[in-house]
Order: sequence, then C-alpha cells, then structure tokens
Amino acid sequence: MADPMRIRAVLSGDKVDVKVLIRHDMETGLRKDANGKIIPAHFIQTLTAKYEDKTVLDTVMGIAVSKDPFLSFKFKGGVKGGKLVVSWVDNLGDTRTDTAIVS
Amino acid sequence: MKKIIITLFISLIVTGCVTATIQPDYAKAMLELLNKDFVSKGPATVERIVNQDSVQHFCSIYNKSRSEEMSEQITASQLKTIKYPSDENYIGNWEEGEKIAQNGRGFQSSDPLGGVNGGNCYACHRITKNEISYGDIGPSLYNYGKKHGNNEKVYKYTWAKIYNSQAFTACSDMPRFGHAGILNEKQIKDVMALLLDPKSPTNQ
Amino acid sequence: MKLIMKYSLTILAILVAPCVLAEGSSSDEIAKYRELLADGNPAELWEMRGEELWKKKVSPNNVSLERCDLGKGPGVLKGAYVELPRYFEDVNKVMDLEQRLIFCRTSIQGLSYEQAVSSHFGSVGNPSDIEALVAYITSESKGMKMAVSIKHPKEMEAYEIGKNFFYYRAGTHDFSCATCHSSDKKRIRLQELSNLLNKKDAQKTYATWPAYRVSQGEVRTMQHRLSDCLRQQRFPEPKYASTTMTALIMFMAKNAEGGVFDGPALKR
Amino acid sequence: MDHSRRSILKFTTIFGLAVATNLLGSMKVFAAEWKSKSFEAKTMEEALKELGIDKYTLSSDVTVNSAEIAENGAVVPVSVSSAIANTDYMAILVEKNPSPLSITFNFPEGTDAAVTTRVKMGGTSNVFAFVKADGKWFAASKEIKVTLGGCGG
Repeated sequence: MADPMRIRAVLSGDKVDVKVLIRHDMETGLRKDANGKIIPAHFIQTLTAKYEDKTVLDTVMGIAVSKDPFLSFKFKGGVKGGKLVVSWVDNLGDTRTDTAIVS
Repeated sequence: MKKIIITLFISLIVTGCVTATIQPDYAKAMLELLNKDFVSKGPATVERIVNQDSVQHFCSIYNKSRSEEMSEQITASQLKTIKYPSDENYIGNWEEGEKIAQNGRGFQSSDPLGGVNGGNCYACHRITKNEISYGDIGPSLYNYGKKHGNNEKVYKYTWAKIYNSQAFTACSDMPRFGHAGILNEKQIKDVMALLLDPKSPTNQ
Repeated sequence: MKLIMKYSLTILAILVAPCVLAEGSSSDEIAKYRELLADGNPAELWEMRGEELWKKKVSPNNVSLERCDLGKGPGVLKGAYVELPRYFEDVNKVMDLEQRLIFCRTSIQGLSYEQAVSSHFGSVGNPSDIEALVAYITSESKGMKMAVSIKHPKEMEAYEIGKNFFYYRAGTHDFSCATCHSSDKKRIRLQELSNLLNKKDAQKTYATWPAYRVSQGEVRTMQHRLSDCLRQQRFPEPKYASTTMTALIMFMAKNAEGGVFDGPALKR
Repeated sequence: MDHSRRSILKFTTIFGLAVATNLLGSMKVFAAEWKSKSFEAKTMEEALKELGIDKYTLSSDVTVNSAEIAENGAVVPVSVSSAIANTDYMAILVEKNPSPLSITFNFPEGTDAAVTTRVKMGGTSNVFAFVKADGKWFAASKEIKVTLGGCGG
C-alpha cells in the first residue's frame, strides 16, 4: 500500500497555504535496472484536493513530475479546523487519500 | 608540603612515561582493519589500497609537514617513472581529449572491469570556455596552449605532468595518470591535444 | 617558489576576472536552487515511516524498538544522535547510530544479523527500514548541538583510527579523504567541497546528514554517504556498519562538535 | 469525436449524480482525466495541439520562476503564476524533454493561479507555462540549465 502523504495546510491572512509531499517513485518507464531490464512506468496521473467537499485544485501529471512529488498552492475561503482532503491515483490503479486539518 | 610536591612531581613523570609507552599504534590498527572492513568489487580491490607504494605511504603520514629534502626525494624518484610516447608524437585528437576530460569513470567499485577510464579533468580544472561545470582544486588550464606555446619543452613537461604529477610536486592531489595506468598513451595524447592544439576550444 | 605561485595567481586572477563574475552568479543560482528545494523536504516522509517502524512490534520477539538504548537510556531519542558514535558498555564497543540500530534489532527484536541489515540502502521498490528509522531518530535531535565524547579509551581509539584513515592515500588515484576535504572553499565540478578539518565547515556538513538526496530520491545515512565517497575515491567497498566506518564517523563527528544538528536535510 | 465527447458528458452526469447520492466513496472522485495523447506527445508543438492550444500570446503577467541552474535534472523546482484575471487552467512543459508536457492544473474559483512543483529535466531547456483565462491562451518561459555534478560517474 502507498505511504501516507505529508500535508500542511496553514491559514495565513484570508488564504490557506497548502503544501503536499507524496511518497511515490514516479517511474518513467524509460529507465533500466542494473540488469538492463526496463523498469515499468509507475506514476501518479491525477491528484485532487478538496476543502470541505469543494474541489480546490485538480492536477493531471505525466512521467516528468519528480520522484516524491511536491505541490504547493493557496486557496481562499478556508478556516482553522477545516478539513482538506487530498487524493491521488496512479497508472497502476494505486490510490491514496489523506486528510489535513487547517491550522 | 615538600613531600607532596615531590610525589606530585614523580607521579607526573610516571603518567607522562606511561602515556608515552602505551600510546597505541593507531596507523597499524587502521591498516589491520582495512583488510577486514573492505571488500574488493570490480576494478577497486582491497590489495590495491592495503599495499600502498612508498609515495602514498609517505604522503599519508607526512600529509602537511614534510621537509624539502623528503619532497625532493619523491619528485626525483617519480621523474624516473615517466615513459614518453614511443613514436615521439605528443599530440592526438582534442575532440577525444575533451571526452576523456569529461569522463569521470574508471577504477570505481561501481565501474565494470576492463572498461574505458576517464581523466575527469573538469572535476578539478577549468579547461574550455563552454564547460561551466568545472572544479578549482587544480589551476585553470583555459588557454593553456596559447600561454605556454607549442614547443618540445612544453610538450615534454605537460606530458610528464599528466603521466606522473608527483615528478614535479611531491604529494600532489593529482592522480598519476600514466604511472598508475589510468590513461593509456593514446589517451594522454588526446588530452595533450585538448590542452595544446591551437584548434582546441581550450585555446579559443 | 611560493612567491612565484602568488605572483602567477594574481595574474591569473586578473585574466579570469570576467569569468569569476560569471562563476559568482552560477553559485548564486545554485544557492537559489537549494533554497527552493528546502521548502518541502521529502525526508519528512521517511521520518513518518521511521516513527511507525520504531513503534511497530516485530517478530520473532514481537517487541518494538522502543526499548532500544541509543545511549541515553531505553527508548530515549531526544539528543541521542548528537552524542553518537559513543562507547556502549553492554557490547564493550564504540557504535554509531546504524550499528546500534542493528544491535537493537538483533538483541531486542530477535532478528538475525542478515535480517537486521537487509536493504540497508534502499532503492526503487525496495525501501530501507534503516534509512527511515535513522531519519526519524535523527529528527528527534533537531536543533541540538553535536556533542560526541572521546573520553573513553575506546572512543579515543575510534577517533584516532578515523583520523589515520582520513589521511590514508591509496588506490589507483592516490586519493584520501583529505585530498578533497582538507582545504577551504574548493569545488569539484560545481559542487562545493567541505573542509572537514575546518570546524565551521565540518559542523555545517556533518550536522546536515542524513539527507534526502535528490539525485537518488532516497534519504541517505552517514554510512551511505561515506560509502559513496569511498567509491569515488576509488577505494573498494566498505562493509556496511564496519569498525573503520564508525571510526571515520567518530573523527568527523568530533570535528563537528558544537554544530547545531539540522537533519535530515535535503541535498543534491 | 463528437460522439465520444457526448458520451464523456453523459458519463460525467452519471458520475456527478453518483457523487451527489454518495454512491461512490469520495476518494474515487476525480474531475481531471489523464489524457495519454497530450502527455505522450514527443514535441512541444504536438503537445500544444493535443491540449487544444493553437494561438497564444506571450505575456509578462505569466511568470515561470526557478533557479537558472539546476544541480540535478531529476528534481527542478518550478513556480508558475498568472496575474491574468480568471485564469482557470495551467500547463507546464519542458521543451526539450522526450515528452514535453509535465503537469496541468485546473484552478477552481478561489484558488490562486499560482503553484510550485518539481519536474524532471533531461537537460538544459526552456520551461514553458501556458495558462488559459476567459478561453484565451497566454504563455511565458524560462531557460533552466542542468549541470553535471560531482566526481566520478
């Protein structure tokens, strides 16, 4: 199973500052292992962030997003204690959803 | 009172002596550990590091504090190791030389046995204008040929410096490329061309 | 001779002045690159997994590592790392963090030595438990000062052996650790080299390992760092968690004394 | 084409309904869809075509911020922002990558059209940001040099 994400959601002014770190290999499918065998592609394709059920960011990724992806963005309308839910799905169907409370 | 002082004095001497006599030989202890704690892999062997040559041994112990006399002994002995090109032709192909200067592989535990070794010159030297990723452990060699000219004397010195840097500077940081068998004769000629050929980007 | 050197250096400096300027902006940009990456260090993901592993009961003994004594008493993590390597009476040996972890995994959790050191350096699809544990344990010493001791004769011995090894030139390329790490402000390619004999430099370097290495996408420990150094030094492969490596770590840790620990960091 | 678009629309409606009635767990809901054609395009031109970008204006209101030199191409931090009102979509492309399109974002109302992420670069290249605002495309770029590092291979 996929490892948990590290999500930080901090209210500053009228915006929530979100930083997401994801443990994922983001394999391109172009690399070879030590024995010269192609390492199959394995990468996140979509990621969605929802604040109290309202989508605040929608992302589509390709193989060129770095290993252990990092995303940072800001949205309006959040309050302290509000729930931010981030989910991703990769090309092999693996998925992970984690929740952060706005602080 | 006197007695106390004398006792103190004696004990001082004794402690001094004791420390002096039981000071363990850490260098020897380390050497023994090397055999146990390292494993040969690919072209990097335990034998090669355990059996230092006299220069390596000397430069390890007298890293910073060595006399002029010792240094002269080293340079003299190393000068004798230099083999000049068999056909007296010093200059090869600078484009090949550039590849050698860029290549940092060879003799690492991760490298294949019998692979092509690089010189990795850019790790320590500035050479051409285009390569901005260069180190500064060694002096800049940009415009080397332009500055020093193209004559037999410069060829001979440059060849010797690449072949065995310690023929000129005892305990130099630079590998002894020819003497240690890192670069072969043809490769040294190509590196020579990179430095000295007027057409080489080094001299542009 | 020295005079000539100085003289020619001055000439050189004049000649290459425009390039020095360019170089200056290069290093500024690299500093910026590092700064941009510092925000959001994936090492935090390793710390999270490490904490879980530290508290997880493992067979055959079905106990967690929470009873492991890293030098400050069983289960005490705060400040444990900044005093390692240290002498441990129960084994009559000086151990670094990784050796001690292996000891706890075998003696407390009942793993075989092979199990305890398996995948010590992680790779894609084969994550390392040790790297995660080290990330977690060291993170518990963030902000504390490096304070290893060399008072015990065995600690002194480790330090001195490490020092001898630091200067030991050998192999095809005549390299020692000192070749690259005993002068101030030198670069290999564009990478700055730390002078591990200069206190400030040694502190800055030592106190920022372990680190997430962007080139490898893994958190790497001190043992891994040294292993990779030695590979490039053209030395054969050091055995994982060996006495020589602990000795070298002891030498470096002592030189970094007083440095504020700021790991796990993020590096190239 | 028309047909398939309609079926997607239909699918979305059903999907939306399912969400409303909470038939699907919230974690399965993704508005964005991974389009292989745009991400697998081998040139920037091709990728732009797949994204439906035929005309665009270079704009100083779009900024691509990063260090000019990346020590490692595997991880290149990039911040992109748009000061153009109603920016609701953004794509980051690395011109010289084997597949230039790296990542796209949809910004719902209330979310700043500004993100920071990290991309892989095969070598020195221009990094482009294309943004859509009120149906129009704007772009900006920045050259990022990728250096070789360290001793040895």
